[in-house]
Amino acid sequence: MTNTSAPFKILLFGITKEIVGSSTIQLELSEPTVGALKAKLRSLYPDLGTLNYLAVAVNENYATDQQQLRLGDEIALIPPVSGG
Amino acid sequence: MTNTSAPFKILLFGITKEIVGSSTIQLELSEPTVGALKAKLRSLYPDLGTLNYLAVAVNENYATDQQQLRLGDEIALIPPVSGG
Amino acid sequence: MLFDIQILETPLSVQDCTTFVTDESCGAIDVFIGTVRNQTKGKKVEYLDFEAYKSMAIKEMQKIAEATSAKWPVAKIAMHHRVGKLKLKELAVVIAISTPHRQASFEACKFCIDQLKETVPIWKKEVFEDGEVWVAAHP
Amino acid sequence: MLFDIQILETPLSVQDCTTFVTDESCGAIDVFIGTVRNQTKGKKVEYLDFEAYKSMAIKEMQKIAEATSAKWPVAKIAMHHRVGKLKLKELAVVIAISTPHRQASFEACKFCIDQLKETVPIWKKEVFEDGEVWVAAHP
Repeated sequence: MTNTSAPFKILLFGITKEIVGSSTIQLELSEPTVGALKAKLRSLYPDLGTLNYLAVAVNENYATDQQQLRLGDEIALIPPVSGG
Repeated sequence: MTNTSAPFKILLFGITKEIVGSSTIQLELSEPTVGALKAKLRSLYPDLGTLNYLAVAVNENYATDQQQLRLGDEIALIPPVSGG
Repeated sequence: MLFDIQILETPLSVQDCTTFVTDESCGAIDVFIGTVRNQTKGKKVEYLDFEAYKSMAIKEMQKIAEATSAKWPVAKIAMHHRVGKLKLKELAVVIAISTPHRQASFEACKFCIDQLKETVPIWKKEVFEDGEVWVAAHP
Repeated sequence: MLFDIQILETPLSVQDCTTFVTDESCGAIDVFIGTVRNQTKGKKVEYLDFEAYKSMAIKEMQKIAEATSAKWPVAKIAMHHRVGKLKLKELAVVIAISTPHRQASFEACKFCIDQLKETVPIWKKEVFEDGEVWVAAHP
């Protein structure tokens, strides 16, 4: 990928933190969308594909795959929740 | 009534205590059944007839009108309950 | 002991009830608390006065706890009812039930309070500024 | 303030929640408590470890409280969730809701805990003698 944007920082929790081995990662994305982010993460960390689902939160709200990411957004991976 | 049994003592609570004006009464019954007891009480205290319902407990259990009363039974009038 | 059933003249403790029912085989506790409301049908309530046929009330509450345990996989039930004069916001009844999973805890607790209001010989007098009424006594 | 929503690293207090929601316009409070169970599918649990995306979890809990208030005549809601390592019988979550009448308190409280388990970013790891598992992560 030649046309990269500046890196996005992603917060990781629960099993995603264990799979990636860190509580944050930084990524470059050719296309700054939630869908592209998920695809790139799944290619880098295939074990993410074994989860029941994987959501993304942008600025503390659940985001659709179509949502655009902007620099400075707070981005988080949300694996299946299990509170309560 | 000539063929009376010995007096039965009846416990009164809530509105029945107010209607009768006492927390217990003693009654003689020609026929020692719950139904006869209720009929006699309603004739003595007509305001009991204005209640939504009036149950009788014998030895701390709800009783049917057919139930026989025996000397020494703990008898109580149970007006509509409203706990909780 | 599976059941903690009491009629008390002193303030009820939610903590006592939840501590009693907490059980390591259970993941869920539901607690129902009946409190004194400031009005009935728009009429301002000053206080409530509860009276119980105590020995029979305890027996009827025991029957409810047994019926509940027969219908749901209950570990423990606490059922405390207050008697005497209760001011606004005071606790009249606390029912706590522990079950392995949550759905049963809600169903069992609702069943208990619904039954309690049907069968347990306890009576509530609402006292207003200008009078008083035994609840549910008359049509 | 209608809602008391907290994520805490210290033991939860049922009393704090019920005291917060007690309201003189209400006759009913329902409380749901999630506690640590000693087993999952027959496997012995040693302890649970809860992790939260705290800022978002608070926002999602707030949304649930608002949705609940829109559906039922709720006076107040307290929703406290614990994080960190929890031993058997400890309290993971407490939800308390006050309403004028009891039926709504049960429905509203059940809705809150059902929603919390669906949307609030909190994760639970079950730790067994011989391993551990993030609950619900995998099919």
